[in-house]
Amino acid sequence: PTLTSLRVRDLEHARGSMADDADARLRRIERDLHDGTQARLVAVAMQLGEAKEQLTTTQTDPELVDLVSNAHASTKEAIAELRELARGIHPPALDAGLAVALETLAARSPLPVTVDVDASAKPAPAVETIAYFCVAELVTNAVKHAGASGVYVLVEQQGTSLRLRVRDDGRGGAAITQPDAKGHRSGLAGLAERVRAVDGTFDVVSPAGGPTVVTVLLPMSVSA
Amino acid sequence: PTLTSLRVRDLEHARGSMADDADARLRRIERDLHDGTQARLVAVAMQLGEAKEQLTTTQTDPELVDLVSNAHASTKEAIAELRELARGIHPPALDAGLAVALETLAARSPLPVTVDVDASAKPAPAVETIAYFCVAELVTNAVKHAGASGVYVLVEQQGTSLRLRVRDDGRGGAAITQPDAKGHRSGLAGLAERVRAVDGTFDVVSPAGGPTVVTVLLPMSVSA
Amino acid sequence: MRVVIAEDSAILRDGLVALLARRGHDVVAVGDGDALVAEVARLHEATPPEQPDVAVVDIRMPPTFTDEGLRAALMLRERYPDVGVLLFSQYVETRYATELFSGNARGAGYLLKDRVADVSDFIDALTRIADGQTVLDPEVVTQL
Ligand SMILES: Nc1ncnc2c1ncn2[C@@H]1O[C@H](COP(=O)(O)OP(=O)(O)OP(=O)(O)O)[C@@H](O)[C@H]1O
Ligand SMILES: Nc1ncnc2c1ncn2[C@@H]1O[C@H](COP(=O)(O)OP(=O)(O)OP(=O)(O)O)[C@@H](O)[C@H]1O
Ligand SMILES: [K+]
Ligand SMILES: [Mg+2]
Ligand SMILES: [Mg+2]
Ligand SMILES: [Mg+2]
Repeated sequence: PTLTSLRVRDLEHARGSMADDADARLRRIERDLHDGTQARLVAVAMQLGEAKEQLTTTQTDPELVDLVSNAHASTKEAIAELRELARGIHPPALDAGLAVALETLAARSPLPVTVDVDASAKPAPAVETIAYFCVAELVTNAVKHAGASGVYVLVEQQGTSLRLRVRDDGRGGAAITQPDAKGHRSGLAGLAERVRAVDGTFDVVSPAGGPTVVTVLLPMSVSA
Repeated sequence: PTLTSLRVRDLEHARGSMADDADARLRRIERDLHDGTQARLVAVAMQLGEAKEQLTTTQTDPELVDLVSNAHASTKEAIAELRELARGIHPPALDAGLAVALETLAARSPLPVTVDVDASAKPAPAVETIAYFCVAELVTNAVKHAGASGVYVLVEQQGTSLRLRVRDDGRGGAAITQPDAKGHRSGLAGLAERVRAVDGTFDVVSPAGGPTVVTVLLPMSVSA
Repeated sequence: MRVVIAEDSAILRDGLVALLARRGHDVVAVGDGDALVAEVARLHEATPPEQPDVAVVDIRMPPTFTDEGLRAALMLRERYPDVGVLLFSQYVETRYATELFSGNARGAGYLLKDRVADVSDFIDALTRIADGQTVLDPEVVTQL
């Protein structure tokens, strides 16, 4: 092997371990938040709910009732907010596999989303994560921009690749936009970059009038 | 350029964008926790502190006092726990630069740690993060394993590299151990891998009887 | 006491205002470091002057979310040495504590935000800072 081909091997290895590490770290953060802070806050909310009930039946000092009610409400908000934040870090449903995670995503979406996942495809965890966030952004785009009546998501293995196709029957016009002056990439541009960084391909077909079809190919594993 | 050298360029770019993205994501998570959940919890703790004081002066129902006191205590624990968790995700002091972050780290350490950072060296954020976590693990090791009386940390620029040296006057015997059966890497092995993944070098000199000197070279930036 | 609060988190700012107002203190609140310096200047120039007794200053605030609160606090210490300053942070950053106390520690304090959970102790600390005493969070003490 030449020096350059050794360099290629090293870089592929480095890239794989970086992708796996980053994925593992995010999973661990989600787990820690779930088992630690979220659990504690649920206990606090329960205690405050109880205190509130006792206060409203037995007590008349309105300032005290207010303090406890506000604390109760803020705790519940903190729990909801933390749950959303944790989901953005790593969707817990992914631990049960891509199919479960995508079905959960579909169920939460305001549009009807049909999900069809080939259950025999078993991509590496870091690849499942990328696939999940691709579908999440594409479904969000369909909701925000397409005026679509439905979204269709297909995930299947194709040789050594995982193939995602997300289709909506909306107005079309999706395009990968350039990063802005501050280098901030929009949703599609960020996905395309993230997919290409693992040797995947990201293809958008979205003529005026629609439909919009985005096809993503990912390797089954990033580690060399 | 040959196909292979183009491949090298692409891989270097992919690796750089992956490292920067992962770093930016962790910074954003810490910021979101800080501005969101942590702030909300401090507000809850404040309200419960008020309620508790009012209850203990005006009220005698011990069950109610208990409920509010417990909620108050749990909220304070949740705040402390979340602070530690957030620090592990991304030390906020790093936003003010490596020197500030390392001084804070040194001050928190149970051993005397002397930190000497060349303030003119301005590595990229993702490199500062790697450097920070290297020093953190090496100082922790000195505390846990070395029986040292002090640690000396030097950070300086050397050409296009950032050079870290962490030295303790303890018993020596530090070694990079192989990953265990489950592929879990210990502290030093994990650092060495992370440093090599960005073309850095990680060098441990730790004869029996000491001293232990770990020298790390990192590129000033990972982006190609 | 007359208290000026600089805190960018609305939920904390409102909570602090309510807490202090409930106990009869006079409170104004702003959301960043420049606004803090401007507000203290305005209070000084009012007729009659309404010099604040103490400022409660968050460290990480817009625009850079690093140390703007510390910068503003140091500026207050220089221009209005009679105004007490409490730096108020979610983390203990040793360099910041050292910078605040360097030179003159009279009427200066550094507390973790958690401490507001023990309300009377917190108000007591504020009063002491307003009286020219120095207040240090136990966690800062361990570190210095
Ligand atoms: N499914 C779609 N149907 C119609 N237009 C779309 C669709 N998806 C994206 N677009 C168009 O392409 C543009 C770029 O999409 P992209 O996801 O990159 O950015 P965004 O959704 O506007 O912002 P962000 O994703 O950063 O929140 C959108 O602003 C929208 O005009
Ligand atoms: N500064 C040091 N002085 C003496 N021995 C050390 C020092 N650092 C590491 N060692 C030895 O090298 C071993 C490997 O260190 P490493 O950091 O990889 O693992 P660890 O600290 O035992 O576990 P972990 O870092 O995963 O919590 C340690 O178990 C210890 O025996
Ligand atoms: K120390
Ligand atoms: Mg979008
Ligand atoms: Mg270790
Ligand atoms: Mg702030």
